[in-house]
Amino acid sequence: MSNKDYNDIPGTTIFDGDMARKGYWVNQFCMSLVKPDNRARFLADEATYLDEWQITAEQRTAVLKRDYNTLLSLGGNVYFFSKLFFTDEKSFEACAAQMAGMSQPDYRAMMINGGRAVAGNRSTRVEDR
Amino acid sequence: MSNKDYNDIPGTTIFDGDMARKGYWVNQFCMSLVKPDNRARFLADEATYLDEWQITAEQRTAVLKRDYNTLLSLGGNVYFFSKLFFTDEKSFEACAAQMAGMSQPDYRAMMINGGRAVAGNRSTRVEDR
Amino acid sequence: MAKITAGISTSHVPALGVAMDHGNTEDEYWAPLFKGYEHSRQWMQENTPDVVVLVYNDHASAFSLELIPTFAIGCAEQFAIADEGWGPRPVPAVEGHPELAWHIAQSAIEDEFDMTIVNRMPVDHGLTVPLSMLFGQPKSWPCQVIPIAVNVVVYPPPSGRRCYHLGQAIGRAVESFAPDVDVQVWGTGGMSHQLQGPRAGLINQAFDQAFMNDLVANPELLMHKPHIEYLREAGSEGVELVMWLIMRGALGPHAKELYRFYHVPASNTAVGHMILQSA
Amino acid sequence: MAKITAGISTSHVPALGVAMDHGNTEDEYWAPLFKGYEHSRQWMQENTPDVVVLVYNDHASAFSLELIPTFAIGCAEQFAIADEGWGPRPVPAVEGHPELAWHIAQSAIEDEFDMTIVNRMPVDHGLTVPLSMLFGQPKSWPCQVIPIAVNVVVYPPPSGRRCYHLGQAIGRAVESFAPDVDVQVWGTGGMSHQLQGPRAGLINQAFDQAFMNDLVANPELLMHKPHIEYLREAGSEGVELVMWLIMRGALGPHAKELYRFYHVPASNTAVGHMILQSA
Ligand SMILES: [Fe+3]
Ligand SMILES: [Fe+3]
Repeated sequence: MSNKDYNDIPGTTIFDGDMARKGYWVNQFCMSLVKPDNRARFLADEATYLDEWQITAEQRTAVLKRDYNTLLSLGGNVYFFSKLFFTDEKSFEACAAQMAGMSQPDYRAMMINGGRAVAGNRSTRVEDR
Repeated sequence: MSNKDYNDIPGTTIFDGDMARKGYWVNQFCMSLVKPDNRARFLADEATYLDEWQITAEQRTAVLKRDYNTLLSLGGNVYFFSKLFFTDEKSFEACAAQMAGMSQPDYRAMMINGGRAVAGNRSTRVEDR
Repeated sequence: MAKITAGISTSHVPALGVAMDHGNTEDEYWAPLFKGYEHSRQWMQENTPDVVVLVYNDHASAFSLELIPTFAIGCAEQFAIADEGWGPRPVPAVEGHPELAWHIAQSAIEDEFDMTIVNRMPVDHGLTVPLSMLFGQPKSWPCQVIPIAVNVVVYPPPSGRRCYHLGQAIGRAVESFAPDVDVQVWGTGGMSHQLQGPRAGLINQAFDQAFMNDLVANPELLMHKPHIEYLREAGSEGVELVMWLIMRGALGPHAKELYRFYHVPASNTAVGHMILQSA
Repeated sequence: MAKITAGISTSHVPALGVAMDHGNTEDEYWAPLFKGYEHSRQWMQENTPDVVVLVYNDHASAFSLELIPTFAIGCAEQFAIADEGWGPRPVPAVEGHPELAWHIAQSAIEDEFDMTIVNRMPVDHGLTVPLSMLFGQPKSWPCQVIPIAVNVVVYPPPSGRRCYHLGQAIGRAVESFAPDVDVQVWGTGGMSHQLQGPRAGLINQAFDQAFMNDLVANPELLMHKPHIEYLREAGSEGVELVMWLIMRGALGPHAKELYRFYHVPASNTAVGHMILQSA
């Protein structure tokens, strides 16, 4: 898709049509975890459950490793893979900290102190930093 | 809903929000007949199949009698209840003829001769007839 | 750059599909009708597009009363053939063009059309009958298809004006798509017909011919035709004609007519078909 | 005649629902935040509407990638509570107002908004957390709710301008509904936050405060804020704020601010909440 004026935002993936196409099945897999039976089946045998979905080897590895930043680059969307956080009984805060590359206490401290500043985080273009 | 400028068209029911609310479940029942298993179950025992749907006694009778004009007045929509025509292996033409109150040969003859004329069929208001 | 090379309109009467699927097209009843599409099948062979943006309406096949989108655009790789109550039609599955479809969806949303993006949508006679009428019975369809499903089942359908403007937005979207793709836009449904109630069988040939004339020369006039006029003059199902305005809008302000065919009846319906190009 | 008596905006952070459902609202972390809603709970008791038109977004609960409506209006009698991956929240089911909902749907479509009408839509934290924050933990919700789900998950969401105009259309629709019904419009989501990637945790208090100021006094200015500005300045999920513009549009050109509360953080998010009335 043309005119991606958002591609210079650091550490941020915009879930547009290209990403939605790339991540279609991995997101549909995540969505399936809103059913308790599916959560139980997945937790009992992740590999077998994943065999039912047309996902790539890279997406599969990222799911098994709960490597959310990689999953983002492979078309995963945070609202979809949050079903995986909750299936793991992890909080959104814990998983956000992980994506931010921080311990959960450090991340929480940053948030209590007003969150990540926007200054320096607007663009990867030199003139905007 | 206000401003129904279409309520004077003779022999015609416009499937608006009011009708869609009234006919919700009877239309959803009809829609279920797009699955072969459901068609078979329905044909084997219509009464039991209908018990599964929250339809009114009047709607139930209209379905059992294939009384399509009554079904229209009870919120049925022709695209939904056409699934019932096809389940019965009837054609759309046969069922249209029935709603028109004509034999199928007479209806077909009318159509071959150019169809029902619009003159006299525009409005039930006297000045438009 | 992608380009819209033609606009096609055609009725999508289910009985036409049944006649083809059962090999009845040379029966006395059907022969004159199918003869009227012979020229177009030939023309389509010489002018096969890469992609058809096919505007149609779902007839309680993909969408029940659970969910009724005004405009749904199909962005999937493939669309299955719907079972409408007598088993799916024996025609090939429909291949989509996800890249162009998503591009049109994004562009139309940015143009303030409130599209529903859909990735799973079994397609019914509204979409497959036009393909059959124009391509015959190939093993696979000769082009990709982007389905745009318009609600005309639950009142109110989108206005003619809204449809015409959506066509213009589709035109802008296609013209901003970088790959060289030959695109046709098809508008289907109509012409005058009523399928329900004691007034079933209504046909209005004068209305239909005037509509086709105006579609070529006065689309801005058609854009303002209120729904009540379709319902009253062209039958309760005649309102499907607003979908032809999407096709017409995509062609730009001036169009020329390459072909026209009109026939009464096909089952309960008047059949109209046109080939148009931007002029 | 029906009348819009107030507009409410509030963040809909899932952790707020969890805190209430687990009785943690008096913990040191949560107490200041819930204290900020005490005035509003009191105000809501004195100003309970008959119906809330509740603008929110579905977070991959009712809608997967199979189907993504830009604007979906819930016309059902009742909406179930969604299971988002840890079982449904222990809150009452949501009762709809089908008659007013269908009226708004018809009116908005006639006003050229391409609504998706939906009759089956489990509602997630986006809708239930605002109800909990403003009504507490009653056995049943004290009013009926018409959910309007806006796509902000798949890019592009509708523009701020489109959202503001939809609010105006909702205003016209409510005012043309004959029964005497007291209606509030709620806009939810935001404020600044980013839930994903290395930039997760972004908060922009200056942006949020300016947004609330402009929402009251300069909505026409906000209407033209491009998506890129939300994404860059307020985090990738900050774009949810376009939903506040639907509420604001419904109030008419001039509004007065009855209450404002702002707090950082709730889990990953800045929380903002306002009570507005037409002026
Ligand atoms: Fe049709
Ligand atoms: Fe949200």
